[in-house]
Parts: sequence; structure tokens; C-alpha cells
Amino acid sequence: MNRPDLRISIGSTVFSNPVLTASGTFGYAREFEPYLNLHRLGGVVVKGISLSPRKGNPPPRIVETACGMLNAIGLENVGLERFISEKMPYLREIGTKVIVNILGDSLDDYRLLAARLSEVEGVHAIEVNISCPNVKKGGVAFGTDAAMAEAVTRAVCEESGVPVIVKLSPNVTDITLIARAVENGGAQAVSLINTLLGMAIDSRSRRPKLANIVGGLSGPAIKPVALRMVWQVARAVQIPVIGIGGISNATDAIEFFLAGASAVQIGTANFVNPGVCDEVVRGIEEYLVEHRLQGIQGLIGALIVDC
Amino acid sequence: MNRPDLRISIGSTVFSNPVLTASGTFGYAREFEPYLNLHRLGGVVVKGISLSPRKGNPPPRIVETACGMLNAIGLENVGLERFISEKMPYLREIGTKVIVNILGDSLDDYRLLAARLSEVEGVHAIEVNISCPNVKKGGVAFGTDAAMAEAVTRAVCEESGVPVIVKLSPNVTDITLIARAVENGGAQAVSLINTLLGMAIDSRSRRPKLANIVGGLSGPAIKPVALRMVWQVARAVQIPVIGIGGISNATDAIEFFLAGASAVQIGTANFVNPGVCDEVVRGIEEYLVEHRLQGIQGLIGALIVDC
Amino acid sequence: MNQFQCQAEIVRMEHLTSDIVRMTLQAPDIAACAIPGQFIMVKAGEGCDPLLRRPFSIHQVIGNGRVQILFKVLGKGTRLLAGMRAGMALNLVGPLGRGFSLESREGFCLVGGGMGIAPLYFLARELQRLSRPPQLVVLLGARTAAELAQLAEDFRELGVRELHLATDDGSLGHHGYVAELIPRQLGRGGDDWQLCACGPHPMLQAVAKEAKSLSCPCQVSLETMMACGISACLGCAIPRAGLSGAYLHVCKDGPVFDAKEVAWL
Amino acid sequence: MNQFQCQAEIVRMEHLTSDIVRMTLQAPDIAACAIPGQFIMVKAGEGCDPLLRRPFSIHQVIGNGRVQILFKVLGKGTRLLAGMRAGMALNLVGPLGRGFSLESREGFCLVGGGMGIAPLYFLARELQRLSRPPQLVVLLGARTAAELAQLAEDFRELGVRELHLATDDGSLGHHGYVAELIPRQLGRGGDDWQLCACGPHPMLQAVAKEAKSLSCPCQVSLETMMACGISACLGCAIPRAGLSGAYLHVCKDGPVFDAKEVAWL
Ligand SMILES: Cc1cc2nc3c(=O)[nH]c(=O)nc-3n(C[C@H](O)[C@H](O)[C@H](O)COP(=O)(O)OP(=O)(O)OC[C@H]3O[C@@H](n4cnc5c(N)ncnc54)[C@H](O)[C@@H]3O)c2cc1C
Ligand SMILES: Cc1cc2nc3c(=O)[nH]c(=O)nc-3n(C[C@H](O)[C@H](O)[C@H](O)COP(=O)(O)OP(=O)(O)OC[C@H]3O[C@@H](n4cnc5c(N)ncnc54)[C@H](O)[C@@H]3O)c2cc1C
Ligand SMILES: Cc1cc2nc3c(=O)[nH]c(=O)nc-3n(C[C@H](O)[C@H](O)[C@H](O)COP(=O)(O)O)c2cc1C
Ligand SMILES: Cc1cc2nc3c(=O)[nH]c(=O)nc-3n(C[C@H](O)[C@H](O)[C@H](O)COP(=O)(O)O)c2cc1C
Ligand code: FES
Ligand code: FES
Repeated sequence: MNRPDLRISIGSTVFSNPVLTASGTFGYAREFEPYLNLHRLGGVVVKGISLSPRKGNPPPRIVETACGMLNAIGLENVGLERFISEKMPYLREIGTKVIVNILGDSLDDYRLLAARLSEVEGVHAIEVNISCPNVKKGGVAFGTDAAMAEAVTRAVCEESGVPVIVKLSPNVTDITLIARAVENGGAQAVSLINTLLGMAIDSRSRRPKLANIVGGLSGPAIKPVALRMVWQVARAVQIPVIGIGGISNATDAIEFFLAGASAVQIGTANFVNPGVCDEVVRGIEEYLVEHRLQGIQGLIGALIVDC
Repeated sequence: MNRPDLRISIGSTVFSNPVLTASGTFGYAREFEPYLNLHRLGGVVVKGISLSPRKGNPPPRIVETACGMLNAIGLENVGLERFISEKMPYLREIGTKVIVNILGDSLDDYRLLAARLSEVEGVHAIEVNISCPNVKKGGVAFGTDAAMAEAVTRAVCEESGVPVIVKLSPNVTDITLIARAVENGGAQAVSLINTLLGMAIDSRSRRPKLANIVGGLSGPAIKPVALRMVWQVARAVQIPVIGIGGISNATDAIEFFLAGASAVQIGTANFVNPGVCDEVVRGIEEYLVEHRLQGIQGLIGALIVDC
Repeated sequence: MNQFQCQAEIVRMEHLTSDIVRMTLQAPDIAACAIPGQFIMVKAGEGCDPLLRRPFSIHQVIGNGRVQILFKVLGKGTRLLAGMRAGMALNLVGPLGRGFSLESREGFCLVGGGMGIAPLYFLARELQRLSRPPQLVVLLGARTAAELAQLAEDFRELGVRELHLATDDGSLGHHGYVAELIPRQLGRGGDDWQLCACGPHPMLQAVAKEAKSLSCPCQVSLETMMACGISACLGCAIPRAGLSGAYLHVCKDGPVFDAKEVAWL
Repeated sequence: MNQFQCQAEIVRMEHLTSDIVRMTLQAPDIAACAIPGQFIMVKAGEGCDPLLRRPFSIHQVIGNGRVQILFKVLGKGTRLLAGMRAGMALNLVGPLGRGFSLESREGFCLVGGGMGIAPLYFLARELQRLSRPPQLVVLLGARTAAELAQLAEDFRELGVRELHLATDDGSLGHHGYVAELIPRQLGRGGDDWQLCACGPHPMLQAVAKEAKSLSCPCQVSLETMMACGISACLGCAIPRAGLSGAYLHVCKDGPVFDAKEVAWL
């Protein structure tokens, strides 16, 4: 039997395999050079980029929870121009697809980011983080309102020359409504989930464990919620779904494919095992061979449900 | 120093301490007789009761996840009348407060349950599970819509002669909106969180691990989300808040008090350690003594937040 | 109720094969009142991963207040347990559930497959200790000889003479399933005999079928996922026989059931 | 980059006190390129509770490709590590971060408090191995004599003659904080000397203050919560000196910093 075909496409971009890194958990890729073969990754999603550099939140920024962690990094990043001049040269070299995660305070921010980035050589797709607060709407997150989510998607799609992925927030009543709005807005794919909003308290000092009080929950703890949302969204939209949330090994990834994901992103697990992405690619390949599947397409949405 | 005062009240009901058991995780209390002093509990919240008996979902009904579990019991219960005749006599005897959790398909169900139960001797409060689907509204859960949540609260409060606690679903965009609606509806307290909707898949068989496909996530994994929601709701309403979600020991409980909870409920931890509730009561007492607090009131909402 | 939560010291660890372990625990309260077919819930590991206790049949109750469990390494819980050493302690809850009925019969035929053999050893011993011990036939099956050798030896030492073995690979005894041995052995007894079976679900199904065709009463010990083991979570439901659509609960109504109570899907 | 992820066998476990452990690991790649002040990230336990790796300073690099860490049992990660036995394996990532600068000076004064002593042993040894070894003063502090005795002995065996001790309870050496020993010792050196400090934050703060008033250059090794240790999560931020409001990252810009870089809040 030939090696199974791991390729998937999002819009016009073809990925050699469906294993991507999740934004904010893989630095700008170089940090992982000692631990895995970067060119074997399906793609790298870089840390969220804003128009201007951001300093991020005061420490403590992270805290461990049961099978998970909370982070309140505060979207610290080098800003658009330094990203392009300092980080892109290396990213172009590694020979894998590069997806730039963008974030803004307003529709204009998103528009400017998309326009500038999609001109940059080596940027293969844009992922729009809509979990950020919309400053003009009193800080309500773009991603928690279907109309705002659609508007920001449309704005980015109008400016972007590369495929646009919209990353959904799980902190909503009905994620399929947001997913459909975003599909209407022109997104070529959705990725989900971003972190669940959580909090931790130190009973000794009686203070929040994060300076920001609340933070985003990630890691194995959230996998059941992520899997449920991916399954719901995959049945609600026509565009490809990228599954994210607590994926730590190939078995986890396969569960997301079965639920309907066309690709996966690995986040927190990179911290625990910096070589994990390589292992996941290999594990998926082995599963496909063992189960006599020609390629990843045979697995996507292949969940067997009676009734 | 005297023993610290652990009493709290909800409406007219005074609880000897703030440690309650969570619905569906403590049977009808008798099951735990070998493992703890039932009369030392602040209160027992019994398994959700419906008008007629329910058989529940087909198996498998539970599955373990990272630091948590999913359940799709399907609200199996003996029904209102058998509950009153078979379970209440024992519950009256144990000398602790009894809260009956109720669930229905329609406003009328809730009304009938409240009217009948609040006449029963030994029922000290009613907890309304609004995470159930509203059959008349196409199965959307009562608890995911502020207007429906308010309506069901009002219906129960009109009929009930005992304090009414409304139990909130965490599967919403803004839980403070629902909490405020429920407060408007006349609830004497809110309890939160119910389980997060999740899913698990078996990669070998390619089937969902639960016959019901999706189920409710509980246990330590959800504690950060629960704590965040309790903190948000406690600042949004005037009525007491009962904190629920992943509480496994006294330290966890204290975190919820600091976040603003007036009482806590212990759920999944009862399965892991059937004596846990006793330990939590003792641990809270020790904490209060150690920190020279006269009573639990000094802890409620006492989180120190700079700025 | 005779149920206890206790911290039990591990007295002995025996690795019967690379992945089958017999663990002896000092648990006097449990030992004092356990009956064959009952189980205990064991907390593996300190943290909350794995979160839930794991159920194990009581394999043997021995003097000095000791109980044994016999288990196979399957996942993270059993892997943690297999890594424990004598002197360490485990938290136990038990004894739980409804065990085998030892009601007087001319003979008992015990059928065990894989780790389903665990409770049958305790059962065989208690049957032999009855004031009027019934005839005893023990049929044991496993995948391969290695999994069966030590256990068969134990039954022999117990004085069980009618012991017949089966392995999936034919490396010991009958080459095939253990349920296939029943008709030959129960030729002698009809409804004066009692079948008691424990093992994988398909095996129990086959045993229940044989029992029906031989009109022999049959008790089966079932497994399901369990969160609590004490009838609090209602997670351990299995479909009840008949058209009511209702459920039995393995931790309370079982784990031992009359085969007729169960809907064999 | 000289960084590795490896499965390392535990060669030796030494329980220095009831809660202080020295662990020797076979990790040739890491041993070959580590410098004093660098750290490794260790995965404690198999499951995902605890989830994240734990950072530990490299305490010593010894022949045969071995590294040592020295740690105190604080929570579940260190408790799991303390329960390991020789022969077992741990997954390591390292060596990580920016270590101490050994740039030539007349003398080095090493100030360690509690487990902050760990990296200073490695540092002291490397300083003595320089072609022109500087003068060396080592000041060690701990809560009580028991925590200090073995470690002080180790520094003595290394040939450190200027070794001064302090304990919070006065049970060994100076009764008080170790930072209080600095003025007396650094009377002899001014800016020709280099202070190198590692320990609890308040201690480092005190050392930085002394360094400033003595105009002595000062390197401090800081601790924060870390998720990755490899500059990927940005979780390990600490405020940078000056008014910019910007942050340093302990795992990449540190853990060793010039005390002047840091905002001492
Ligand atoms: C009443 C009863 C008695 C049992 N007696 C024995 C015995 O004597 N010896 C023995 O080896 N095994 C026995 N089992 C099965 C044993 O409980 C499981 O093998 C064990 O829980 C697996 O745990 P794990 O963490 O190693 O595996 P996991 O990683 O959790 O899962 C591995 C497999 O085991 C199954 N499993 C996991 N948890 C449970 C659970 N709580 N209940 C049932 N199945 C589960 C899963 O379906 C999965 O396929 C018994 C089960 C029950 C219900
Ligand atoms: C660069 C660096 C080097 C270190 N070197 C040593 C050393 O040589 N010897 C030693 O004993 N300790 C060292 N530490 C501290 C050590 O990492 C923590 O003691 C350890 O992580 C505690 O883990 P735990 O699971 O036992 O405790 P937990 O239960 O996680 O927490 C106990 C306490 O330890 C702190 N802590 C937990 N995780 C971390 C973390 N990832 N980083 C920092 N602090 C944490 C928490 O604030 C908490 O108060 C170092 C820390 C850093 C950042
Ligand atoms: C430390 C950290 C930083 C993150 N930063 C970003 C970010 O900048 N933009 C974004 O869209 N998501 C960000 N995320 C969310 C992850 O990309 C991912 O959606 C989430 O962590 C869930 O996946 P996981 O459970 O595999 O980590 C961050 C997550 C973590 C843990
Ligand atoms: C097996 C199981 C059954 C439950 N049944 C009910 C129920 O009948 N009614 C209800 O309101 N909540 C029910 N719950 C939710 C719990 O009461 C609680 O809100 C939730 O489990 C979170 O708390 P925990 O993390 O401490 O378990 C159930 C939870 C579990 C695990
Ligand atoms: S396992 Fe909980 S009710 Fe049976
Ligand atoms: S620990 Fe992750 S960036 Fe420093």
C-alpha cells in the first residue's frame, strides 16, 4: 500500500498534512527548531499580530489547573512591521505553510492587517482571532455576536489575497450561529476553539492567581467541549473546520477528524512535549495505514452514529 | 476562640453550614450513609425530579475525560410521587436541609412540581434545573434564553412556599444576563454551574463514547470556568450565589467563597471520595480558625483585587 | 449497610504475567463481610488523572483481614496500580453490589473468561466451604496458556477436580471458546445445576444461550463503566429484559444478575 | 541551538532532608553543553495532572554525561519527582535560558538562599576551573541548619574556603538573612567584584540593594511560573527596569539577569 495521502486544502492553499500549530503556543516557529522537523508540519500559525506592538499583561500570566492551564498573556506581540521584517524571513525558509493570526480593536485594524499581510511573500493564509474586544462596541468580543463576527470576516475577506480562516470563541450560547455568520461573511474556513474563559484564586493570599484576574483555559481539560463544538459546527457549515482544543497525541487528533475537522491545531501540548507535532503526524499516518484508509479524507466526519 | 459560625441563609431557610451536595451526584442521600455523617451536611440536593418517572438514556452513559467526566444519564428518576412516598421519609430523618431539584418540559411541569413539593414536609427549598429543553420552544434549553429563564423562575416562585434556587447553565454567552433575569423572576438564590456540554469519541470504533453522543462535563477540569462564572454572577446580582463545579476539597470550596459564593455544592467529587463533604466542612472550619475569621460571612466575596 | 471507605496497605504484588497482576490488600472491614461476586472501587494514583475509581471483583478473601484483586493492565488506571509496590497504600470503597447466590443446588458450573475468572475463585472456595458442598465444575478460558496457567493451578490447589480449560489459540486445553465446554459438562445436570459466569460480554451472551437451551439457571456477572459504584450516579445502566425499556444498574442490582433479567442485545 | 528533548535515566536519588532531594540523571547531550545558571524542564508523572513541565536549575554537571538537580518538595510535581527511584526515566528539555556570565573579575561573591543554592554549586565549580580562577566568596542561607549542612559540605569539598552561612533560626552560622553578610564580605572588593545571587525574590531584592550601594555589578537568577521554558508561551514575563512598561522573559532573557535590568517592585 502507498503512503496515505495526508493533504488537505483550505481555499487555494494546499497543506501537506493536516497538523498545524495553534497561535500563541509555537512562538514564531524558530523556538521549536531543536525539537522537530519544522518542514514536516502541515503549517505554522504564528502568535497573534496586531498593527502596533503590544506589551501584554503584567505577571503572573499563567497558572496550571487540573489537566489544563489558564493564560492571560494579553496578546503580547512584536507588531505588524517587525513581524514582517524580523520573523517572516525565517518562516519563509522552513518550507512549511505559514498562517498569520491577526487581532485588532476595530474593523479598520483587521482590514489594514489583512491588506498588508496578504501581500507578504510566504504568508499562505490569515487566521482572524475574533475573541478580541471590539473597542467601539464597549469591549464586547467580536466573536460573541453573529453580526459583528460576520462584519469582521467580510472586512478581512475584502482585503485579503490569501485564504481567510476565522477562529471562533467557545464562550457563546450557540457556536453554530457564529460559524454560519462567518461563512456568510466569506471565510474559507473556521478554526475552533479558542480558550474558555476561566479564573483561578489563591486561597492563602485571597488573590486571583492571574494579575488579569481572568484568563483563557486550554489543554486536555477542554477537549470534550472542543470536540462537541467541532462536531456541531462541521454539520452546520460547508467550509472546512479546523479542530483545536486539548489535542496532545494522534488519537486526540483522529477524534477531531471523525467529528468533522479537516485539520487540527496543536496548542498547549507543544509546551509539554515540544516534539508533539511530529508524533501526531506520524501517528495519523499509522492509523490510516492500520485502518486501510487511502488518506485523511476518509476520516473526516466519518463518525458512526446510530439513528 | 469560639468555633466559627458556618451558617448561611437562603430566603427563609437557614443552613447549618454552606456545604451542599450537587444534584445527581448524591443519589437520595441514603447511598452515602456508610461514608459520612449526613446530619453534618449543610444540605442535600437530590437527583432531579420530574412529574412522571423517567427511564433515562441508553448506555454507555458516562465516560471519563482528562480530570473530568461526561454524563448523559438522561435525567433518570423515580418521578414526583414515588420520590415523595419512597425517598422523603428517609430524607426527613437525617436531620439536614433537603433541597429538591426539579426539571420539566414546560412551564406547567415546573409549576406543578413546585406546588406539590413545597407542601411536602421536610422540603426546605427547591432548585430549578433550567438546563432542560423547552419542548414548546423546539427543544432550546430554558436556561440559554433570558426571557425563558425568567418565565420559568416566575412560574416556580408563584407556586412555591419554600425558597427557590435557580440552577444556571454555563453554556451561554453571558451568564450574568441569565442570572439577572432569574433574579427579576423572583429567585431567592442562583446556583451555578451545571455541566458544560461536551463529547467524546472512540477512535478505534469510530463511534461516540456516549450513546447520547453529547453529555455534560463535570469535575476538576471545569473548575476554572465555574469559578469565573461565580465571580461574574456574584457581582451582577444581589441574591446569594451557590458555587458548583469541580470542588474536590476545602481549598476549592474556599476559592468559590472568595469569588462570591455564599454556599457550595459538591458533585463529581462524591464519586471519587464518598466522604468528601465531611472533609470539606472540616477544612473550611480549620481555614476560618487559622485565618482568624469569625464565620463564613467574612470569606464570601473577600477576594482581594488590586485596581 | 456493610460498606467501608478505607486506606489499605498493599501486602503483596504478584505479577502473574507481564500484564496480569494479583494484589493483596490489608482491608479487614471489607474482608469481614465480602461475599463472592462483590467488588471494590479502587482509587489509582494521587492526582485527578485518572479521576474516577476503578472497579475490581474480589478475587479472594484470606485470613488476617486481607482481600485480593486480580487485574489486567488495560489503561492508565491499571498501569498505575501495576506500578505500586508492597508497603504502599490504596484507598478502597467496598464491598459493593449484589454477589452470587449460593442457594443450594446439586451442582455448580462456574464459567470464567479472562479476568472474569477473578470472582470465581472466591466463589469456588465459598461453595466448597458450605456445610453440604455441591458438585463443582469449573471451566476457564483465556486467550493463551500463559494467562491461564497460574490461575488453573490455584483452582486445582483448592481441590477442584472437574477443571476444564480453553484457550483462543489452543495453547492449553480446548482450542476455542470456554462456553463451548458447557454442553459436554452439563450433560449430567439439568435444572438442578446452577451456572455462574463472569467474563467478556460476548462470552456471557453465549453462556446465557447455552443455559437457556439446557434450561439451567444461570447467574452472570456484568461489567460497565462506573463512576461511583454506590448507586449514586446512575451511570452503570444496562437494558433490562422485556419491553419496558427500563434499565438495571450494575453496581446495585448487580454486578451478578439472573441471566433472564438482562436484555441480551 | 544546543537544546535537546531526551528521556533520561535516573541514576541516583539522594534524600538530603525529608523534603530536599538531589537527583542525578543520565543526560549526555544536556551535560555536554550546559552552563551555570541554565535550567531544564522536567515532566513529572505520566498523565496530564500535573500537566506542565517543572523548571529546575542545573545543580551540577558530572562526568559520564550526568546532570544533577536539587529540589524541594513543594507541590504535586515535586512530590511525584521525589517518589521516583533510580532506574526510572524522566523526560527532560534543556539546557535552557541565559546562564551566569563568567567574565573575568577579581572576585566573585555567590549568594544563595534555599533552593537558590542549586545553580551556585555548578557556578562555583566552573569559576574554579577557569584558567585564572577569581577569588571566591560563597554565602549560603536557609531556614535551618538541616537544610544547609550537606550543601555547605559540598562547597567545602569543592575547595571553597570563604564560605559563610546564615539561617533564619540561627541554628547554623549567622542568625538572620544571608544578604546581611554581603557588606562584611565585600568590604574588600568594590566594582572589581561580581555578585551572583539566586534565591527567593525578597532575598534577591535585598542583594540587588546591597549591590547598588556597594556599586558592585550583580547578576540575579529569577523564578516565575513557566509553561514552556523555550520562549513560546510568553508566560514568564517580569517587568523590565525603566518606564517603558515592557517585560523581560525569564526563560529566554534570563533566568540570569543583570540586577539593573529588572524592575524591583
Ligand atoms: C463490577 C466490575 C468488576 C470488575 N472486575 C475486574 C477484575 O476483577 N479484574 C480486572 O482486570 N478488571 C475488572 N473490571 C474491569 C476494570 O474495572 C477495568 O479494566 C479498569 O477499570 C480499566 O481501567 P484503566 O484505567 O486501566 O483503563 P482505561 O484506560 O480507563 O480504559 C481501558 C478500557 O477499560 C474499560 N473501562 C475503563 N474504566 C472502566 C470502569 N470504570 N468500568 C468498566 N470498564 C472500564 C474501558 O471501556 C476501556 O476500553 C471490572 C469491572 C467491573 C464493572
Ligand atoms: C528557572 C527556574 C529554576 C528553578 N530551579 C529550582 C531548583 O533548582 N530547585 C527547586 O527546588 N526549585 C526550582 N525552581 C522552582 C520549581 O520549579 C518549583 O518549585 C516547582 O515547579 C514546583 O512544582 P510543584 O508541582 O511541586 O508545585 P506546585 O504545586 O505547582 O506549586 C507549588 C508552588 O511552586 C510554585 N511553582 C509551581 N510551578 C512553577 C513553575 N513552573 N515555575 C515556577 N514556580 C512554580 C507555585 O507558585 C506554587 O506556589 C525553579 C524555577 C525556575 C523558574
Ligand atoms: C499561552 C497561550 C497563548 C495563546 N495566544 C493566542 C493568540 O495569540 N491568538 C489566538 O488566536 N489564540 C491564542 N491561544 C489559543 C490557542 O491558539 C488555542 O486556541 C487554545 O489554546 C486551545 O488549544 P489547546 O488546548 O491545544 O491549547 C493561546 C493559547 C495559549 C495557551
Ligand atoms: C452523573 C451526574 C448527574 C447529574 N444529574 C443532575 C441533575 O439531575 N440535575 C441537575 O441539576 N444537575 C445534575 N448534574 C450536575 C451537577 O449537579 C453539577 O452541577 C455538575 O456536575 C458540576 O459540579 P461537579 O463538577 O462538582 O460535578 C449531574 C452531574 C453528574 C456528574
Ligand atoms: S456506578 Fe454509579 S450508580 Fe452504578
Ligand atoms: S516559559 Fe514560555 S515563554 Fe518563557
